[in-house]
Amino acid sequence: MSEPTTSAAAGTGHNAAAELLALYRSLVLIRRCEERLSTMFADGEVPGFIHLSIGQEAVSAGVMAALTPEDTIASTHRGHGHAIAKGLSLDGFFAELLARDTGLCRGRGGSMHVADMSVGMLGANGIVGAGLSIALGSALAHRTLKNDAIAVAFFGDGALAEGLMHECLNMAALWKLPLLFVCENNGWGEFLPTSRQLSFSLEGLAAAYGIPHVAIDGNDVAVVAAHAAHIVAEVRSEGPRILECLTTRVRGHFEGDAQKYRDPDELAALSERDPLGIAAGQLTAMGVGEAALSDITTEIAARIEAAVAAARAAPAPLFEAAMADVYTGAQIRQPARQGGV
Amino acid sequence: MSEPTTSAAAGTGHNAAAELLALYRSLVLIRRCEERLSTMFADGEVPGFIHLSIGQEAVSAGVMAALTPEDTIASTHRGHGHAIAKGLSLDGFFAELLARDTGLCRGRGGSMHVADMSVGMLGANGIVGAGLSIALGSALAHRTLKNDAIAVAFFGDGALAEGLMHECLNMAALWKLPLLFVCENNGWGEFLPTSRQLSFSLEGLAAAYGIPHVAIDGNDVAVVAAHAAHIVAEVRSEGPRILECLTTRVRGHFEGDAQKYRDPDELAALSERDPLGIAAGQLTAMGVGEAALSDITTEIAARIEAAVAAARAAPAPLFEAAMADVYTGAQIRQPARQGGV
Amino acid sequence: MAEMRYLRAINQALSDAMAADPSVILIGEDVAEAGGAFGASRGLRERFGAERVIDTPISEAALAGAAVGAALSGLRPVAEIMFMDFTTLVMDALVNQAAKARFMFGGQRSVPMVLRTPHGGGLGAGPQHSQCLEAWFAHVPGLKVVCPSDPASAYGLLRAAIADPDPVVFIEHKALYAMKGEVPDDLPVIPLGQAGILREGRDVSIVAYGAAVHTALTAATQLAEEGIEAEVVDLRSIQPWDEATVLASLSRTHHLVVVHEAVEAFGVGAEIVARMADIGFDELDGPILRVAAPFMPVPFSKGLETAYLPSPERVAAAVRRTLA
Amino acid sequence: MAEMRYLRAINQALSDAMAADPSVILIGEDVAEAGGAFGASRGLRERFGAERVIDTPISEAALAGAAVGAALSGLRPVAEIMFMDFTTLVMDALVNQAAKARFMFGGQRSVPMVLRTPHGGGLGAGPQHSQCLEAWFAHVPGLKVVCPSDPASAYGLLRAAIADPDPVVFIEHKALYAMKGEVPDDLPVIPLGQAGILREGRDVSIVAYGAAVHTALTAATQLAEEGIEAEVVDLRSIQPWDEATVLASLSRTHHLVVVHEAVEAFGVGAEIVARMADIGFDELDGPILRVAAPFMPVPFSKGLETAYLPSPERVAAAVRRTLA
Ligand SMILES: Cc1ncc(C[n+]2csc(CCOP(=O)(O)OP(=O)(O)O)c2C)c(N)n1
Ligand SMILES: Cc1ncc(C[n+]2csc(CCOP(=O)(O)OP(=O)(O)O)c2C)c(N)n1
Ligand SMILES: [Mg+2]
Ligand SMILES: [Mg+2]
Repeated sequence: MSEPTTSAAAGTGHNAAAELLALYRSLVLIRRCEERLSTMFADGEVPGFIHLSIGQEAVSAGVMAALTPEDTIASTHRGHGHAIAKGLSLDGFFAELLARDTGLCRGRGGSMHVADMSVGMLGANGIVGAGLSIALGSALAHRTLKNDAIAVAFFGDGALAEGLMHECLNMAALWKLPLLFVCENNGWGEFLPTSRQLSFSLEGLAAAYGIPHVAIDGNDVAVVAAHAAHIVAEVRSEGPRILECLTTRVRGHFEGDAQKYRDPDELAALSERDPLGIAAGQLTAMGVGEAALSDITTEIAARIEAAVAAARAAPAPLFEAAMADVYTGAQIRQPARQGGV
Repeated sequence: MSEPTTSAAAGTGHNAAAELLALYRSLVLIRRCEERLSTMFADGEVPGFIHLSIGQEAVSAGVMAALTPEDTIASTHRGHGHAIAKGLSLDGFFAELLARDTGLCRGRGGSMHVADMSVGMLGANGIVGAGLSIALGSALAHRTLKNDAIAVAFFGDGALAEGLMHECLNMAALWKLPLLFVCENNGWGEFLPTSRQLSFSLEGLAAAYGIPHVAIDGNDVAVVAAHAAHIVAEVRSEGPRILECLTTRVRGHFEGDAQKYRDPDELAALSERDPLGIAAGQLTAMGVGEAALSDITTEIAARIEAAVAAARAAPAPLFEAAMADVYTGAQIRQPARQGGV
Repeated sequence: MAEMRYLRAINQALSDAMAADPSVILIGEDVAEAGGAFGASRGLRERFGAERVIDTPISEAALAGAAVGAALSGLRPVAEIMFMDFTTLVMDALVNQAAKARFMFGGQRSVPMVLRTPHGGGLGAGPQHSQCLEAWFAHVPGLKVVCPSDPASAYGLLRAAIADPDPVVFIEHKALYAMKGEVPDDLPVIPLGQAGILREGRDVSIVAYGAAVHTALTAATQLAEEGIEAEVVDLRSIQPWDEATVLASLSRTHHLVVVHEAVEAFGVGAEIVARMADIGFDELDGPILRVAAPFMPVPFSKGLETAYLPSPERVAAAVRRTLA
Repeated sequence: MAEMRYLRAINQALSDAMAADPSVILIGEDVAEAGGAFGASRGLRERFGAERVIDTPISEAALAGAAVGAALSGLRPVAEIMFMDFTTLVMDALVNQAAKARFMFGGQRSVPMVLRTPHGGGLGAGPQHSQCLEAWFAHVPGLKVVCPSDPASAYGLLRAAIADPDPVVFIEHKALYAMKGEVPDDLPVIPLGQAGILREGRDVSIVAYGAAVHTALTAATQLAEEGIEAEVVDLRSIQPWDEATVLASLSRTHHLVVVHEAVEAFGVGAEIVARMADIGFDELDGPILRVAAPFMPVPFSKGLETAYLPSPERVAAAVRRTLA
């Protein structure tokens, strides 16, 4: 695979700065959403458990910048960033996390199942690895329907050990599907470093199937975007590719994880790799002023507050409506309601 | 991995001939058993469906020659050869295939489930790939129990596409288990060449996990035995290895398969690679007379006829005994018998 | 009316569905070039092309998951799993993905896929190639489960399953593939969820599905010689199932026997009995009995397997017992 | 008597079993260093070493299959699957291998393994982290299925499960982990297959297992205020289940309600009802009712989930209805 020839970070002109600023906006949007959720989770306002993508925003922002609305993505338990960057309804997102009837999933899915089919976001997933085969099938559909779209499977490094990984890599390569595999390698699978879960590197595995693989700094959004633009074009015309993004899991496995199992020095060093810090630094070097950045932050904060306020005001979902939606448009028998009690 | 330094075929002395003759006996035993089953199957005497290992005998004979009785093997749907070479009771084998109460599985398993735990034969398997994780667990047990035994997983090239393959290769490498992977690569998975099922070679896949791999002529029993002796020793002391045996599926996927989907020339050429023919030729070249070979054949034929006769004379299994054996030694409730009818 | 084999009816339904809707594709092991391990898709690759009839590697989990992803992306995949016993490998795709997607994504999109698979014994195929596992799927909200007993319903139900917006597990019986039966010339679609009454009778209702329907019919013929008139209900769909038809029949006969080849314990029959023991309680003049497989794996030996499978004699005995 | 939490009882049972038998090992994701996602194996790696408490990669199918192979080779593995929803990935190992090995190999060897896994809702964990799938396993000949409702039975049944020669699916309820209960000082083993009567009563029998036992007990207290005396039977083992105790209770009360958190349709309750509608038919003075989850995936929202889960009110209403 040839290397990308342009990079927003490498550029110096007006365009490069504008592109990076757009990516920065995406980073900030994801970060502020996650931080807002973190606060609300601590306040007991978000039920269930949530896995935040703080520290990994550049992967979502960079890859999604290369996709069209027709392209589809399948995501993971740590899916907020993917969903937000793919452009899912922000109101629908917060309403879902707060379990409202106006949520994208009408309060039935929550954090691990956010989805917005209208923008090709085929769903976060509570089952490690499951998104791989969903993306595989989506890519197959794109090719059969000849609609020029591609599918993207996001997965963590822990998912590399699942059998489905192998089956999907093999089939994607065999059928030359328009499928991009994006590994978010943050070094951890729950509470164990993936170095103790894996006897192989993704690079080595990729070589077996002959799928071109590249490993990049997943915390530099300019780098991610540049590679993604290049690779997505290849996937569209030639077939499967693997993009491995080296990144950082900042807030532990799930929100509330104290990460006692982690080296404090390692944790402390994470801030140096902060995707927002890196991008902000690059923008400053390009001459973008502090005000432009804080305007973005302010604007996004307002946008998020509006979504939160709307979600808070929204009604809770109704049980009967949920019951009626298990099958499509059918009045199905409800055992516990009819003869029963 | 270093190469084996001795080979029975390469040797010229008395020992080499004696060793090869012992391997030849194993080949003949498997072949004659399969042929006997083939006839009985055609006569309607063997129920269900059977997958014969004709053309692949050298893998079983050669690998099993390197194992101790404490070593365990997990096998496949095409498991007769493995079972016979591991030394399972021949009477129990034929009785099982003829569904008798004296069968190794008391007539409950049949061809796809022959097993003889007393010789470490953990079972043929009707589920492609399933033997892999059983062998993985067996290897783990050997290590935990520190009994110096190894486990061997046999599988076909079609099984390479199963997710379990990846999971087991990873775990075996990660934990350096005493586990030998033996792939019988006959080029086919049912009715489709595996070249159209796989985007990778086993060699390439093995490299990803850092598991030493060697591909050999699986139809030359001397070659298989020499490599197996060497590799089994490595597995016992160092950890997992992969032995890929290039071999030939002669009688189709299952007995009765007319193989119309196969190139007639390819089928006709199979006889040149006949493991028995190759070994017989080597023995002749070593000066072993025709009589010694035909003595083996005669003796084995008699042994098989005795097993067949015993099986034919044996009683059918009893339903009540089977019912009582679902759980260990328990008098369990039999729904259909008690209150029911 | 024309005579057609059960296997041919399935082949015809696949063919007609593919001709009617270009988004229907077939995917599975050996479904394309070989035309299916049992021949269900014979000729379809030649007719519809390799893009729509797809041979996969031996990777059940991924092929089933791919069907879900394809169904979410505009296709109507019909996946084949060669033996129902191998559905153990696709449970996640079916249960956690296909079944839940519509509901857990708030109704944004449905998953119009069919998973075809043959169940059942009688061929001496042993414990890992003979199981009837339909109860698992019927227990999963979001899945539909269908099991036709003859060529006409195999055709009609498969067309309905493929047209259905939701995931359907379509179960065929290996031992029925060669069965011949009358099929109406216009090949009607049979709606999911509707049972059929194959024989009317006033004394007892026998409810069955799949191959067990024929066991029930044979028992009914034997019972008629004793003057017992059994009504035989072919359930056809297991989820949703036609409890109205079963209740109506029970209300006429006041006695109920349920027959299937799956293991009795925690099997499909348990739900039918449990439901009727609630909403049909006042109609019951005798215990509701089940005739099904005992609690053991499907054995290989012919003798064991015959004793294992439900027989007309056991059905007749159950009828006599509930009438006693 | 000492007070102990449910989670601690499980930890103690694992610890005692490992101390008593060196062939017992633990295997699963995050069971060793992290001590289990819910903490069930905390401290055990430190006590028994990394050779006997083994962290695996995220490879459920292989770890479950490895448990089968290890059990056939001299160990007694206790495998953990982090959420019961993920058992979709280990069905082949459990159903086609573990359950059948003893039978299909002619009784040559049994498979002494335990698969521990938590089921159940109440934590807002959503459709893929809350399911109760025990009916699947109870339908599979060769597997045993256990589901304790309190610390004492969690300890006693887990010891029995680990000592058992056959494969046992041991189901814990996430929402019970923090529950405190009295545990006898000598920590008795509780045999598999035996139910317990937690409350005696003459008017109606309520049969439940797992967390639903507490729903039943609360309902019984409410009903007592109306003068209805309910007998509450804790099934404890689902396969084999104690039909003698249930029948004896039904024979005293002549009314039966079955409660569980799993989906009602084709759930565990169906088998209990079906069995009692046969062997207990003559004892019945009212319909047998079930109170269980409706036919929908477990929803995320607290309000939906609360409406979804069986409540004491619904149990009480069912009791009133069968008594009416
Ligand atoms: C099939 C399955 N097994 C286990 C889990 C529990 N689990 C959730 S996330 C996770 C770790 C995943 O690691 P990785 O893929 O690297 O993603 P990360 O959390 O690092 O983003 C595990 C084991 C699960 N949800 N699904
Ligand atoms: C899980 C599973 N999928 C599919 C099958 C059907 N099947 C039996 S053998 C076979 C081909 C196996 O090919 P390979 O592993 O190369 O073994 P060979 O038959 O060539 O010896 C298939 C697909 C099965 N038994 N189990
Ligand atoms: Mg990770
Ligand atoms: Mg092969």
